[in-house]
Amino acid sequence: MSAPRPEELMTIAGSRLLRDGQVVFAGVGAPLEASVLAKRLHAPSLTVVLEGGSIGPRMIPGKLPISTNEMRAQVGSTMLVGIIDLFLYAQRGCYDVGFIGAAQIDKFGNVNTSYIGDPDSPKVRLPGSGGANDIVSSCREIIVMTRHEPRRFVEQVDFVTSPGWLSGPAERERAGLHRSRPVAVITDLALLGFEPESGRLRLDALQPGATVESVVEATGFELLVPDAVGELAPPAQQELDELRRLQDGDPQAPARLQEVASAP
Amino acid sequence: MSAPRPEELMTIAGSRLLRDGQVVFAGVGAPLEASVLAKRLHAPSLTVVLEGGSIGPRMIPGKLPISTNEMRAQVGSTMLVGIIDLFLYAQRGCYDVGFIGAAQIDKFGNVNTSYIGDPDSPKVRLPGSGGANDIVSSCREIIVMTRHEPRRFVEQVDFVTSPGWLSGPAERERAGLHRSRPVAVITDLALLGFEPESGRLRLDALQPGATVESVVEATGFELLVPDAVGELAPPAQQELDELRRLQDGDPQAPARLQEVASAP
Amino acid sequence: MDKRMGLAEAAGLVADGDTVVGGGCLYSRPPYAMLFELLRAGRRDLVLARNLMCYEAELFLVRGAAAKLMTSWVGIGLPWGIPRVFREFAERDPSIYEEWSHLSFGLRFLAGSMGMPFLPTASLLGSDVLKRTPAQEMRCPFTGELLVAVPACQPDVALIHAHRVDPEGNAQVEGPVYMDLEFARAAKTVIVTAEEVVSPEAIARSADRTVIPGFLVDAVVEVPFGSYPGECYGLYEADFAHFDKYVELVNSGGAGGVEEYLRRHLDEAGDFAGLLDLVGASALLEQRRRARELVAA
Amino acid sequence: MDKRMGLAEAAGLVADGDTVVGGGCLYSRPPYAMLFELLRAGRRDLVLARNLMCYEAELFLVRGAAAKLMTSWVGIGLPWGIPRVFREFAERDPSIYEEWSHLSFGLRFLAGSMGMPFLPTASLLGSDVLKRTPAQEMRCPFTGELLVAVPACQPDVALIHAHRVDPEGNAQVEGPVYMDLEFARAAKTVIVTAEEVVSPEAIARSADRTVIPGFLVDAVVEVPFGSYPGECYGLYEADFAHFDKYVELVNSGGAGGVEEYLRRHLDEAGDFAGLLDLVGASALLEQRRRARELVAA
Repeated sequence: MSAPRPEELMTIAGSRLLRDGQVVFAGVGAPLEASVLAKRLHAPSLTVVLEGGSIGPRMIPGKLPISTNEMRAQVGSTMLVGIIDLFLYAQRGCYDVGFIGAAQIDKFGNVNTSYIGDPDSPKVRLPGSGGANDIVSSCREIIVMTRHEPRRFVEQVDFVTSPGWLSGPAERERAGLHRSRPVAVITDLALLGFEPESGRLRLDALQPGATVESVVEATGFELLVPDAVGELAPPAQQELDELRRLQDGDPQAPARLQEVASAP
Repeated sequence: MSAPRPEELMTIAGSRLLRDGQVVFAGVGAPLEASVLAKRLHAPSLTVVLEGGSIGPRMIPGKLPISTNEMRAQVGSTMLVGIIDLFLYAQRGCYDVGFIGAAQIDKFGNVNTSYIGDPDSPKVRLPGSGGANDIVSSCREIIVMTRHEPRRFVEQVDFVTSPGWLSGPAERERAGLHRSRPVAVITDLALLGFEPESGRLRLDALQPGATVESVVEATGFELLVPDAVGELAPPAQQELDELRRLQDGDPQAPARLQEVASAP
Repeated sequence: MDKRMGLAEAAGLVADGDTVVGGGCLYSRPPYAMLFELLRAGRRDLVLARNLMCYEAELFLVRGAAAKLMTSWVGIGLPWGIPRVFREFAERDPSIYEEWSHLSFGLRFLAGSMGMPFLPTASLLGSDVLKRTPAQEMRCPFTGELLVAVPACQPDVALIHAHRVDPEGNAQVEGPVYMDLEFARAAKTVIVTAEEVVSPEAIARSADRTVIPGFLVDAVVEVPFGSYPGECYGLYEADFAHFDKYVELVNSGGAGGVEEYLRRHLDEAGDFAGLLDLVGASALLEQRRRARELVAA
Repeated sequence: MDKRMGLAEAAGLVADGDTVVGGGCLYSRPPYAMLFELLRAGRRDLVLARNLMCYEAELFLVRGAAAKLMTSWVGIGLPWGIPRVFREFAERDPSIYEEWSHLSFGLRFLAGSMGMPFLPTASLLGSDVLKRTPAQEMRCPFTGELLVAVPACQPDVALIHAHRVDPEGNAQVEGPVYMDLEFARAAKTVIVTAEEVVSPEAIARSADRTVIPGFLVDAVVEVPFGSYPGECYGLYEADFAHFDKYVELVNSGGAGGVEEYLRRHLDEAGDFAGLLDLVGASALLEQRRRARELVAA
């Protein structure tokens, strides 16, 4: 069995943040994989909720969905519901955790998936919010998962698609965002939290192999570094095995399905 | 075959107001019977909609429902939908006709099914609006059906449960009631319309056997009587037969069902 | 998590003074087993809410179990007339009946279920109903159109009777859903009674029929015939003869007639199973036969 | 009333410049047969709306069939990257993409489907998305809570692909309904394509599964595999290899690659049946096998 890849470190660390009995609204990609992994390992009563209308799906290893709207994301669900209703459960306060990815994130945890550069003349037009804005506005605790690169971790996002702490807790309160609370950012290098007073990102713990210096270097803004920084336990063999089985399936599965299922 | 009873005159006249291809939201009792009768006779493409969530039900003769929420009201429906959705179709403007009964009605067609006497110290506490208020607020054309008695036709209702023309078209417009329009009141004595300028009830046509005098006498307010008053055609044998078959069913049906089905 | 328990334990989730909404509509799929259990448990001063309210209005008023009714209509049905004891209570003190239109009542719960403090509607405009509720006129911020804003209701408890439910509370119904979704999602506590408790796998086989997700639900109780004397779609018709007998008691004895009914059917029956025994197996089977006949039609 | 017609006739119900919303979600139950027909008919300057928009964004932009996209996300899926031609269009003129969040997009249609000019939400608060849409902040008239009001959308046309429909338009779907109900009820004209047209009696046998009532519907078209290359729940999986080939064309040829795709799959195929022939029966049957395998799992 090979050593854990960066994405695997990130996904496994993310899965550990989910507790049994919670309801998690997971975005496509790594958040979805982390949620499914948690349910298969330490949180059997975790309810996974996906944007396309699935409540409580059980994925087929090797056939993870590419989108959260397709049959593969619906297999074994206890409830299939309209999309507006699915989001209104969030707005009602039914979801403990909202778990999303990010193209660009700033020191207050604001997420941009809309424009790189000036929105009126963008360098890159990104795909858009999808459900991310809704998730961060309404799920009780918000976790963001993304690769740790300076181009992703910027001083200030070009566009606030999905608010984090905005410019701090006071502005967040003024904006009326009282239903949700950004709590963590998981990367392949670290677990970041937020300083309560300022709403700024803070280095809480290092992934195996990372150092404070490597994290600071990969962060495009001044990351708060407390005196004591924790260390995340390395992936257990069971975690790695189960994640790879989820992604790759059993050897008989068609090659095409496996390839797609393990795409970034 | 016996002569038509007053309720039968009313129900048959009501059924004739419905046109093929329309969607009618029918209240329980005579409006429901009139709607089902119309569908069975001259309006096969009429879509009947009932408060409990039935769209397009086909009743079983002799097993007409007592409420609009029960299985008998759902038999043969093409769609069973949640109650809020059923009403929201009305608010969306999907229903051509709203067809209700009335305990008390005044010269502007305002309907009271809430209080007889002072609402703070009522002589009679009536059951309440049910869906009537919603129906008259949103269905395009409103038809009211009720027995013609002075205690029902009053100068001014004690309580406006379901607005007619309020005190006239100007007040109705001020109140924001632009989605619907009261158009007719059907009784066992007459078909009444509304004078466009004033929104006041006007005698449009007489039921068989009724006279202008008998209608005026049975009306507790000054009814507008134009120079030319029409006459409604007497029930055709087919109309009477079909209505009685609907109410009484075939002779083998349990007596209890028939009794209940023909209750007022 | 296994949320199965008995009716008596579930009744413990309801406190005196709570706002309690009951699912179904009138005598169709009402949560009668659970409502009767609240009476048996001696709950007091509830605000009892249903979109159309059947004879439970009188049962709860006479026992002091409800201090107030919130609904759009009270009665069993046209053939049985205006409920006499309800009239006595509501004419003595009109404030015990908070009257809404059917839709505006529902929109209060829809708003609550959306996590929104209000929703706009075209109902109630120009009516006197509007004047006696906390709803108020508002203007659309975009068009200026005059509308009515209804305030959200998030009741303390929703009681829902379903066709089937799994131990976690994932519940499915057949036929119309009435306002069950909105009630369950709006409420702080949800008690689901069901004709049968099934496995999660059985639920997952038709996941698109699930109307209440388990994470909303606090208690699951299996109660066959749990809507009796009301109906449950496809399974049993309402027992109209039972309502006849009830109305006879009330018409002859007023509130005393209601007490007489409660003494026989609640107190002496002991529990809901005792009530079903009192009704008798053959009568229940006859209601079942009638339902099957209708659904097959 | 029998509303059956062919795709070409149904396309005649859509006018240049219309706002057209497509049902399903991304590549799940999309109304592709009908969308392709609009391209074939040469419609121009549509506002094309879907809650998540798949590769049709590029097909419509390149042909000039859409002047504007209204959605919350554009792409096929993470493995295929950000669509290159979409980027070219949207970076040249950002106004061609009206971006909403997924829920706020849906609430526009829910408002429209409720006959209300707006609905309140907690989404978009504090975001820059809010600043670039006609949504605006408002306060709850009861609680004073800061909320966002989204304006209703009542599109000219909704295109829905269903599992089955009767000639009057009563339509049923299996699996998730996505936003189909809201789209259909909000729209002024509704075109339903379906895997099969069945009798009204077949619909009535499971009336609680009907999601679109006939009175909303203007055209009924039977189109087996009508969501191809997307999926239709339980019947066929999406053809990911087809998307692969499309993205290869675009990555090598840009807008020219899109044109190349359209020439082959639309123009030369002649009609939707021709496209299916091009794909081939065995490939379609393989997609069907995969779907059955998933649903049986």
